[in-house]
Amino acid sequence: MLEQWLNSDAVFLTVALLASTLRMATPLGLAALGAVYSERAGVINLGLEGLMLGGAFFGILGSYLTGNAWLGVLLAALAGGIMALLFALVTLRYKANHVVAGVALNLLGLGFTTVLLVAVWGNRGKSPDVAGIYPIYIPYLSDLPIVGELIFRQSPFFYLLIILMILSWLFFYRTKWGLRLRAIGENPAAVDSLGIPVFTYKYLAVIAGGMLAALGGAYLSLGELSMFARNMVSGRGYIALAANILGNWNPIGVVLASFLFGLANAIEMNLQLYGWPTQFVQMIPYVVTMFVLGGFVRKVQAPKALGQHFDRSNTNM
Amino acid sequence: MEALEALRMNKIVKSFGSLKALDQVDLTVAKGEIHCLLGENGAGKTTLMKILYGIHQQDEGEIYLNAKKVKISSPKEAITQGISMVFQHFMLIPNLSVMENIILGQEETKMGILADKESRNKVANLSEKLGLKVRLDMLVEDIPVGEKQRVEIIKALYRGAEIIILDEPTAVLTPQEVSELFKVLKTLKEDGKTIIIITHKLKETLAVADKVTVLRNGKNQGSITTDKATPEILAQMMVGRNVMLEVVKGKVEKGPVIFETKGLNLKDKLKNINLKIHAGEIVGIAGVEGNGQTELLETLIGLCSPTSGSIIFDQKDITKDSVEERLDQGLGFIPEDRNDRGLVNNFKLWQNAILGYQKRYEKKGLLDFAAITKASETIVKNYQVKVLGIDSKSSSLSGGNAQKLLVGRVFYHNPRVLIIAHPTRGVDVGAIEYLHKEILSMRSQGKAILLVSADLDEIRQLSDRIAVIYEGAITIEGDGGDFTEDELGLYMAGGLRPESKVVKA
Amino acid sequence: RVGVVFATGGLGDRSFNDSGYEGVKRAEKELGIAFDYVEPQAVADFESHQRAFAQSNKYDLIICLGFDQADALKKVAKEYPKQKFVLIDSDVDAPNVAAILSKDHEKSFLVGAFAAMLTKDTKNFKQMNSAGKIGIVGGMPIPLIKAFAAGYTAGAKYIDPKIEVYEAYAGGWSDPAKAKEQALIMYSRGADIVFQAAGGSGLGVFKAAKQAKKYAIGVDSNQNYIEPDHILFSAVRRLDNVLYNQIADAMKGQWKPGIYKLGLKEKAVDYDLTKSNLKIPTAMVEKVEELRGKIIAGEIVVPDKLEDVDAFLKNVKR
Amino acid sequence: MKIIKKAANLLLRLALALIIAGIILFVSGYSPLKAYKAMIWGAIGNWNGIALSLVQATPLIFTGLAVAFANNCGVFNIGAEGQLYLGAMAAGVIGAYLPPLPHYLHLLLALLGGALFGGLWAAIAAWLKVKANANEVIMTIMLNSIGILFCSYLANYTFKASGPVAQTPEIKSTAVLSRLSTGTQLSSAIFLGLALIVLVWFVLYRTKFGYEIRIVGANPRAAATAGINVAQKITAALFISGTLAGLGGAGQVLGLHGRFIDGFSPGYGFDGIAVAILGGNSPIGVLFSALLFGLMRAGGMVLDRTTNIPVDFVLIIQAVIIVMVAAPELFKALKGGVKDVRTVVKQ
Ligand SMILES: Nc1ncnc2c1ncn2[C@@H]1O[C@H](COP(=O)(O)OP(=O)(O)OP(=O)(O)O)[C@@H](O)[C@H]1O
Ligand SMILES: Nc1ncnc2c1ncn2[C@@H]1O[C@H](COP(=O)(O)OP(=O)(O)OP(=O)(O)O)[C@@H](O)[C@H]1O
Ligand SMILES: [Mg+2]
Ligand SMILES: [Mg+2]
Repeated sequence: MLEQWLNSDAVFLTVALLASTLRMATPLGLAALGAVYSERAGVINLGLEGLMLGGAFFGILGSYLTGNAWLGVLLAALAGGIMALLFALVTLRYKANHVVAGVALNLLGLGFTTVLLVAVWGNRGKSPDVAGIYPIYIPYLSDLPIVGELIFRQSPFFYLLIILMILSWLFFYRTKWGLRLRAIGENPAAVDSLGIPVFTYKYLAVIAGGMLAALGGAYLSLGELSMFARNMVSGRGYIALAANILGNWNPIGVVLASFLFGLANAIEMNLQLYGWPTQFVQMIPYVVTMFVLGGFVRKVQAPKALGQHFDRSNTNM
Repeated sequence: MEALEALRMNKIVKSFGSLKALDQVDLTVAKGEIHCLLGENGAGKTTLMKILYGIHQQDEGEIYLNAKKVKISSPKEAITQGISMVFQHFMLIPNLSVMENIILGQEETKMGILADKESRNKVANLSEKLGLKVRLDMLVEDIPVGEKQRVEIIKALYRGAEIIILDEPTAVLTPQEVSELFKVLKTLKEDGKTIIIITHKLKETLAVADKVTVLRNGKNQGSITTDKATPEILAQMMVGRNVMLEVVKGKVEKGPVIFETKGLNLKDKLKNINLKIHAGEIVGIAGVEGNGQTELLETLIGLCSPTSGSIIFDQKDITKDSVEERLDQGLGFIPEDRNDRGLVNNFKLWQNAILGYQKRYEKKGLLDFAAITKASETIVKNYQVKVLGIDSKSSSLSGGNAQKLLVGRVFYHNPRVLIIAHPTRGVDVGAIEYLHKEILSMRSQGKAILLVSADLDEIRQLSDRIAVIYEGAITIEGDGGDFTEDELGLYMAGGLRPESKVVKA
Repeated sequence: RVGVVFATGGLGDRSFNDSGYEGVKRAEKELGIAFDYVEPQAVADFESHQRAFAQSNKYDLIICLGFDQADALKKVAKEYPKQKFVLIDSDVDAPNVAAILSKDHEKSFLVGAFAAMLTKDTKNFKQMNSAGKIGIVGGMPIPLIKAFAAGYTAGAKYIDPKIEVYEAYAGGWSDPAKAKEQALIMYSRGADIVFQAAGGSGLGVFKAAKQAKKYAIGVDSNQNYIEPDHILFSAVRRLDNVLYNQIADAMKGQWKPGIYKLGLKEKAVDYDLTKSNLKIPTAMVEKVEELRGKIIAGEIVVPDKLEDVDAFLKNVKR
Repeated sequence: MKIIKKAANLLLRLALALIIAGIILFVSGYSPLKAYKAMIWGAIGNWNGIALSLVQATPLIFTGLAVAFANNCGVFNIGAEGQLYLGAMAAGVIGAYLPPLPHYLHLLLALLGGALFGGLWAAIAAWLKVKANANEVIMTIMLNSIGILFCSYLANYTFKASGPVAQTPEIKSTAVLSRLSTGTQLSSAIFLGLALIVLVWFVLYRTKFGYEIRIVGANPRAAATAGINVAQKITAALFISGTLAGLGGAGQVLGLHGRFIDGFSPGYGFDGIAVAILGGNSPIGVLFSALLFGLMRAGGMVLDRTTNIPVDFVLIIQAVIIVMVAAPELFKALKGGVKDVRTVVKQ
């Protein structure tokens, strides 16, 4: 009886649907987490797309050079951090408008990865295949019906996402550094007046955000395809930003939001197979978002000082 | 014998661009002394203290702590030097809890994780010891200003400072809260702490301070010990002329009722509010911040609509009217926080001078700049707004002048009913004298005036009738002369229940 | 000397632009021509690139790749009547333009027929099931790509009307991750063979085939080498040959304007079995060759619109 | 005088940007000089170059204005791209399907249609913001994708022209925004853009409506207290923003392509964001930054066509220029640096 039910098409298809949901959500989730860090520190991060692309590229490069995919992941995070540091310098030190700097970062990301793609492999389209990072089966657990297949046979990046989500939540709501970061996003002058090095926090947060976004990109390249293809992030950066808002700048919220996007995507891809007009089916994820946001998530509250430049001697207090 | 000095600031000079905010200012404060800084708006008090706290760097001059020369280039250094400061504008994070706001920067942790209990005890002890009641788990955005101010003070003391700077801490407090605060300051003084306090209220100064230093236009006007000082002398030193500290209130025949509320209710915020305001009458609403004043004001002006009851203006029911319609009919409103609802900072002065009346300066859909210029200049002239020109940003106005602009804007466009909230908050004596005169002249022109203020002197000096608001209800109402300051304070603290309501004919 | 205006998307798409580039490269090597090229970023850029090439009047031949260059070329060709143009994938009727359309639906028909036979061939191919399902993943749902789907479906159902064909689009030319997921979904629903017509995204389909241990079909150039154990064959289009020949003709002075619809007959499109480790049973190959014959002979007219597929199946005689 | 100073300063920034980008090029083994000769010549070297730059700037004037207008009311409209598409589609359909009409009437209708649909598309976000106080940033991002897909559907099915391309039929000659000079793509759309710059400036700074819009943008609470209907102003601002973007799309269709083409925009709407913010959200500023972007694009096209430098470097160069223009302090710092170097060299 149960046996029968477990093997029924319905169950099978649902499991498959949820499995692809998780796969589609993972990169979004990682990048959205990244957004939480930098935006909680008051820095709008429209550059996610570029950061993810950078991560995707250097992940592959690292694996290609060392033959070890995990070193690739490391390099990706490193590269993301460095790109983010540039972004931080331009926005924090040199007071560029965050949005514009983000746009520039995306241009730079696309330009540089392609140039390097050509420089390293003499090919403008894709890198050769490299050692990737493949799903791991967690012993015993992965044999459980349904959940086993669904949750315990995922890419390490998925587990990483869940762990980082929990750690991030602890960080923001249970540690003093998190508390200070949240405060900085709301009112840097107040935090500064308590002798806390506001800019250090901002820099570190933006860099951490860059590294996370890069991991999201690395999942796409190392975790999904074991290769890099030009502009392969194709807009996920912006969706991740939306997820970050939809999740109300809360680590758990944004990951859930990412799962929502993932689910909508998976549904969309399945529905296409029923031969409905593609364009309309492809609208589903976006319509769902609008519905969810317009319908349920009434009060999303951005950090008050988001996008503002802080200058101690020039705040009226 | 001379007490040893805790702080000496020597020939401090500070300019902002072309403007010389501080010019060769000296300040010496003895250990265990409560020292008061006085001065008009824009005199340089805050700037001097911001220099001491490491927010600004002086262009010239030195700072000595305990006779040791120090360089303070950031708040962090100030804190390590044992200085802490309560700013004149709240420096709190609204969506964090009171607790979090207090411990921020000095959190107790166990291996990185916030140790809630430890901090809690520490804070609890502190507020216990000083009798400063705060609700640790409330979000700051949900607590009244008085409590916010207490949080700020606990915040400062939590850092175990030796020198404590308070920039206009009393501006938003009620007499009870003020005297509580002063008790606290005295206890601290007993513990040998040094306190520098900035205020515009001379009585308070004399009540709490040992010594006073006065600034005018960034220059030091000298110091005086409070035993030798009187309000008149201090005012003289500040403004450089004699100031009428007590307004003389002429008799005015009151006309018919032109503004009236009938049984106003707003959820659980306002309970059955009945007010009658006659022409040529000032009705003062006294009350501790957060007892429904804000809601009352917003209901009267039309920013939110009452759950029941009605508002009558000239026999006409305006309960359903929009803000715009009410302004058109001659309702004038001076909001409680000039920077929040009053002015659009970093917009030009003339743009602020017509705000709310822009309709009247429209010619065929276009702004009539000739008229606007004329109006703005008149306002600046008639209401003595100190400013370079009508094209300069309103954010560069000091509080006193900002307030004058606000009042001028409303008065100039001759309203018939005036709703005025905290007209002199954070404003210097000169300006207060002036603003009170203007309000009274409105009265003698037969306007109906509703005055909401936490400043009892103001209420008592200006009002013909006084109503006390407590927990959203008018608990008692009577003629201005009926109440002594202490009675009022008592009622405001909820001392009397609604049923025992005495109304004099 | 030759000027090339590529399609938006640019080089590195692993198909259209790249195979065009190969053709010109070969001409450079074997015919000793020189060439300049440009990769427009937007539809709006075509016209000025075409014109600039023409204006400079350094070029014997200007090659424009991509259906969306037609409008621009209509104007420019008129302005420079002496300049020779080649337009790929769209038709401009002008005395100085050779417009070349390729009948991608014909090659798609053949691989569709193959797929229909192979998907049930469980004894030669361990991974096949008998569900009788195949799929195609396109880049964007535009007519050009839908022609692939039409031919593919027609071919498959011609062999076996009960075959079910999944059709889906990645929604972009540079999103391999999405294309991969889309293919995985098809596999998980019982399809064994997925045909990709998704440019750069298509690479994801091969990854999916590898991961699901299933089969895929390459497109445009011979992509079998990418996953030789999972790519059965590629539905190639010899754009390289087409361009090479155009250049050669121009060199020899034999270049002729006109509108050319090139298909199996002209060997402009084909399927390619080489470089794959998977052996296709000869019987099937013979069957498909027979179909090729019928198409060339005009007995079978392959539909290039999905709407027309049903009608085709009704009327065609097997 | 002030204008001249600003211009000089801007030129200096550009020069610096080019120096930095030049270093990148040089390190990558390409000749910066060749690159810049190509870019600058291509962008302003001759009439064709100038025309090309203007052609590239035209849509950005519209989208930049659109974003700037919304920003003035404190609403961040990332949705210009979608609104541009809707406007383009409306103009394309009206231009192609309406029965023969007198020239200017037809053109006018097409433009109005474009404006209207662009506006309505933005109004959806406004409505959701005001009614459900839904965050306009996500809403407009989502509406972008939906709008683009919707137009793609119309171009593929409902209004598809025969042929292998997903596009609407060619518009009738009576709906054409005429080209200004043969041999270039420059159309009178640019005059429409310039006119709108003036109009928007006028509305924002000379009318009560504009005054109220800007008050709402600067301090909504003060605005409400002053009897301004904030919700209504926000809706109006987003609607107008949408109409501007829509007109941009219409301009491309009626002036450049002569029909709606699926995927015709390389992201004019998104660049509009950068254009608006670089321009300080003022109409005049928008004009200049749109021209700057136009020059960059035109220069990039010529660089790609006439040199062997890969087109990807164009992106990098653009990024550097944008940063240099957007980061005041960086410019100061570098100027300082240059001075130091000079002094060092002197000694
Ligand atoms: N950051 C700043 N930038 C420019 N000018 C400033 C700045 N801070 C203060 N000023 C100017 O310096 C002068 C002194 O300001 P300050 O804040 O010290 O006055 P104050 O005595 O505190 O006035 P108030 O009683 O209103 O608080 C004022 O004219 C003010 O405009
Ligand atoms: N960053 C700044 N730039 C210019 N002026 C400033 C700045 N910060 C403060 N000021 C000015 O310094 C003067 C005194 O500052 P302060 O904040 O004490 O004003 P205030 O008199 O207390 O009025 P308010 O209470 O409304 O701020 C005011 O004119 C204020 O506008
Ligand atoms: Mg002050
Ligand atoms: Mg003040």
